[in-house]
Amino acid sequence: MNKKDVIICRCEDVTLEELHNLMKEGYTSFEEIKRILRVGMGSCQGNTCGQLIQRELANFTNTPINKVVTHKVRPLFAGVKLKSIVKALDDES
Amino acid sequence: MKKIDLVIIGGGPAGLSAAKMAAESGLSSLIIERNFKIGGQLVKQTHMFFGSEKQYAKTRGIDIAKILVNDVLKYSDMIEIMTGTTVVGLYKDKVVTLLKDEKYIKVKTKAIIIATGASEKVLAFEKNDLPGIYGAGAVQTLMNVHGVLPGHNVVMVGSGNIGLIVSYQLIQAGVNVLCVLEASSEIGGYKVHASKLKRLGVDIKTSHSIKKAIGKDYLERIIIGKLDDKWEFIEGSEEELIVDALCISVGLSPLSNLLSMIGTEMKYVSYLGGLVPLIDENYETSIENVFVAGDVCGVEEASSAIVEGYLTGLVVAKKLGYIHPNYDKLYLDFKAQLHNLRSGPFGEKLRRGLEEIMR
Amino acid sequence: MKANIVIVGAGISGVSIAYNLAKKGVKDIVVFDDNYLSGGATGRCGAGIRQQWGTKNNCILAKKSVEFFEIAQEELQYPRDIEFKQEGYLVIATTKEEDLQFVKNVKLQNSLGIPAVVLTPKEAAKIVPHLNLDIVTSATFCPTDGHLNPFTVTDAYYLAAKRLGVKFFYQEKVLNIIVKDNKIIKVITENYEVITNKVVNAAGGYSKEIGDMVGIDIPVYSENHEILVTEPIEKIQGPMVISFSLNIYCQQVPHGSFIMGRSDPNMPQGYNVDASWHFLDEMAKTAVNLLPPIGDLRVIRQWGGLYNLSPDRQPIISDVKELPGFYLACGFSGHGFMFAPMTGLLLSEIILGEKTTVDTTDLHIDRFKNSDFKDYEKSVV
Amino acid sequence: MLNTNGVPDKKQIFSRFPDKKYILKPKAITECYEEIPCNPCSTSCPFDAIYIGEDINTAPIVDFEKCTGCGICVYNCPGLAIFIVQELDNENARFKIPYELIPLPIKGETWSGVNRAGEVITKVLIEKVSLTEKQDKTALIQVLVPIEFINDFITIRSKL
Repeated sequence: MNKKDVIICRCEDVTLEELHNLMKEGYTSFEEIKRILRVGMGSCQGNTCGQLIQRELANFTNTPINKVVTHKVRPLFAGVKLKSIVKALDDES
Repeated sequence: MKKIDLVIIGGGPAGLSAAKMAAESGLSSLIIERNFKIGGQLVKQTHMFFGSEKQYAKTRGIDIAKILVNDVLKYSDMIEIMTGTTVVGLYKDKVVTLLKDEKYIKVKTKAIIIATGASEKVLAFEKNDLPGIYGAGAVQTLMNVHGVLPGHNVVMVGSGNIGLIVSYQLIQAGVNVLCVLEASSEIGGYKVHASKLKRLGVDIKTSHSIKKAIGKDYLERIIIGKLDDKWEFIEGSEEELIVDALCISVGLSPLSNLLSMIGTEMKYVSYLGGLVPLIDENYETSIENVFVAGDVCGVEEASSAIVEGYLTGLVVAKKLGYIHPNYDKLYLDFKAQLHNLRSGPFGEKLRRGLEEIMR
Repeated sequence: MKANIVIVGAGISGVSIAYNLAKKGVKDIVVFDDNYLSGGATGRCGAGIRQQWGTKNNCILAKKSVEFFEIAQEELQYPRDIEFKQEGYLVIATTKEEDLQFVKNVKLQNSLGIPAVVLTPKEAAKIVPHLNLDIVTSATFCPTDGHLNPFTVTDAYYLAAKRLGVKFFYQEKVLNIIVKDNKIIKVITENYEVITNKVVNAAGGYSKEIGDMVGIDIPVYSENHEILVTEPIEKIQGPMVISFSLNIYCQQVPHGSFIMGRSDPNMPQGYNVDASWHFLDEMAKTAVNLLPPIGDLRVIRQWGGLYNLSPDRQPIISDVKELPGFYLACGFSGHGFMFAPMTGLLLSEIILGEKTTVDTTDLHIDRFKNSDFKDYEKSVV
Repeated sequence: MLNTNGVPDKKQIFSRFPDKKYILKPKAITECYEEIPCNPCSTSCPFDAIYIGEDINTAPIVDFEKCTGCGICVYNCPGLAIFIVQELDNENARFKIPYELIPLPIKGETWSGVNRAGEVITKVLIEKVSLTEKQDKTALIQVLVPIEFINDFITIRSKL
C-alpha cells in the first residue's frame, strides 16, 4: 500500500505514512500524536481522523480498540467569529 | 443570556419525540437543529421502516419525519425550534452556546437532552480523498433530498442495513450498482434487504473490501480485493472496476463529542458503535439533568430512538416538576417497547452493549 | 528500581532539567509524569518567548534562555522543527502609569543586554498595522522575542535526554516520597518503587502537592488560565502583541492560527482546567478592541491550563535547606515554558554543587521567609 | 447462501411454501428468515392470517386456512419479503409481487422473470398493475409465470 496516498486527517493533511512513522518512533497515544502531527486540531476537531487513528493505534499496539484512549474534545464544535461573540455581548447590554 | 428550562440538542426522531413528551407533560423546550429542516436522517429515508405500529412501522422514513414534525408543531407555544443552528459549546454550568448563521447565542438551561445521533465511520485506503468517494449518508442526501445522482456506476462498501438500503435506493434512482463489498464473511444487515438487492442482480461480495481508488482529479476506477480471515488482502485477488462513485457505509459511531465536551463519564463500547456516555435506566448521564436519547448512546434503529426520546422527555419533565397525567402508564409502555425492539437475536449485541454502560 | 535522581514532571522544565543533568554525565535519571508528553501546562501554554520583564531575575532568565533557543534545533539534534521564530513582542501600554513603568523596564532590559526599545503609538503601528491606536499610549518592542512550538521543543528535549540515557515514564503518577531521618529514601509511583535520595519537583501545577509529600510547604498556588485558538489564515501579524493593563496576549503562530489568552481576576485557586464561555466573551471583547480586524477570525478551540503562581511572580529554582536532596523548579507564574533552558541549566548546577551561571539567591525558596521580598513582577498576563 | 450472498437455499424456500392443496388458491409466502423486530405483515392482515404475537422479533407464520391471498401484506412488508402465489393450472402460476422501480410495467407487456439469484429464467406476462394511495408507492404487479418456475420466480426485470 502506498501510505502516502492514504489520508488520515483532512484538516491538517496528514497521511498514514506520517502516522505510522511516528508510531514507530514510539508515540503511541492519540494525544502525543496530536501534538506532533496536529491531527484533531483542525476545524473538524478530530471527528473524522479520531476513529481512524484509534484503529491504527489499536493495531499497532495490539490493544483492544475500546482501550485506546481517543482525543479530548474541546469547545468549540464549529468556528465562531470573534466579532460574533462581541456582537452577542453588545446585544445583551 | 437566553433562559429556558430544557434544551434538546438534535431535531431528529429522538429529539422531536422528547420535545413532544415534555410538552405533553407541561414542560417547554428549545430544540436546536444543525440542519435547515427538522426530522433528522428520516427526511432522506425513502424506505419503509421496521418495528411495530407504535414506532410507525411500514411507514416510509420521510413520512415518519412528517408525523413527528407535525406532533411538535402542534405545541408551537411550548416548543421553540431553531434550525440551521449548531451547538458550538456545552459547559458544565449548563450554558449552551449556539451559532446560527453568524450569530452567536448563549442559552442558560436547567436540563439538556443530547440527541445528536451518529456519524458515519470512514475508511483508510489509498486515495481515499478523491472526489467521487461518498459516505452513504451523503449519497442519500444528494439523491433523496436534492435529486442529484452521485454517479452512474457505483460500488457500495459495507453490507449493513444502510449499505443495503442505500444500494437499493441507488437502483431506484437508476444508478448501476456494480456490487456491494463486505469485509466480514457474512452480510451485516437484514437478509431481506440483501435478498432484495440480489434479485435485482447486485452481487454482494463478502470477505471483500476496497483496496485503492484510482483517478487523477476524480474517481475513475477502484481496485477491490478478497480478504483472508485476518482481514488482510489476499495477494492476487485484486480486481479492477470502473466506477465514477464509491459509497462508503462501514457503520456509524455515536456523535458523542458534546458529551465528552461537557465531561460526562464515557466508555468505548464496540457493540454500541464507539464512545458512549454511561447512563442510568432513564438515560440520565453522570451529570445531573443531562440526558441522552437515540443513536448518541448506542447506534440503533430510528424506532428505538423515537421511544428513547419519549422516555427521556417524560422523565426530564418529571424531574423539573412537570408530571405527565399518564406518567406511570407511559413510562412502563416505553420501557416495554424498548425491550420488545431489542429482545430478538439482532438486539443481542446491543443488549450487551447497553449493559456495559449502565451506571 | 534505583535512581540517582528522580524528576517529577516531564513538562518543559522537567525535560530540560533531565537533559542538562544527563549532559553533565549524571547517570540513572528517572522522570515520572502522570500524563503524556506535554500534557500539562507546557502543552497548554501560549507559546510565546519574551525577554521584556520588569524584574532583573526574569530578564536574565529570559535572555539566557533565548540564547539557548537560538541554537536549540542543532544542540538538541531534533529532526522536526521547533518553530523558533524571533519576530518580537510588542508590549502595549494604555495608561500613563504604564508609559512610565515601561520606560523603566526598557532601561533595565537594555542594561542587561536585551535590545528592547520604547515606541510611540505610530511607531508601534508600523510593526502591527492593525492595532487600535485609540487605546495605545505607548509601546515597547524587542525584536529577539518570539514564538516557539511547545510540543516540538519539549519533544526535542525529551528525545535528547533519552539518547543520553534518561528513563521516562509517562502516565505514571507519583504517589508518595518517603523521607527517613530527614533524608529522601524512596519514591513510590503507581507501578514502581524507586530507591533514590534526590528528587526534583518540576510538577508544574501540582508542585505544591509534591512538596506536601515531603512536608515542605511551597508558597505557590495553581490557577486556571484560559486560551483560545483561531482558524489559520495568511500571515498578517509577526510579533506577539501583549498588554498587561488590557489583560491580553495574542500572537499569530507559524501555522497561521492566532493564539490568545488572558487571565480571569475572579478565577478561584485550584486545579480546574475547564474551558468557559465567560472566557470567550471577555477574550473576544478584549482582542477585537485592541486588534479590530481579527474579529473576522473564527475561534475553533479553547482550553485551560494551570499557572503555578509564586508570591512575587518569579520562579523558584532552588534546593531546600530543610530537606537535602529535594530540589524545586516551580512557581513559574505562567512563564516556565520560556525560562526552561535556564531552569534546566541552573538546577543541574545547583544539584551538582557547581557555581551557577547566574546568581540564584533571588530564585531561592527562602526569599519568601521575609514577608517583604525584593521584587514583584508586574509584567504578567 | 442467505448469509453470504442474500440467496435463500431450496430448503429455506420450501419451508415457506404451503402444501400444494393450499396453493390452488392465492396464498402469501413470507420470505422472512430472520427474527427481526417487525410486525406490519401481521397487523395489516385483515384476516388475522399472519401470526407474530407479543414479541415482534418472532418470524411470521402464515395460517394458510385463513390467508385469502389479498396482497395487503405484500405492500405492507418493509422488507419486500412477501409475495402471493397461486398454481393456476398445469401451465401457469400467478404471482403478485411488490415492485418499487420505475418505469412500472403495463398490463399486457412481457417482461423477464428473475430468480432469487438475480438471473433471468423465463418470460412472464404482466396481468395487472396496481398502485393505490394506500399502497404508498409500493406497486403490486400480477404476473403469469410458467408453472415450472413456481419455486424460482421472484421478480421481474426489463420489458421484452
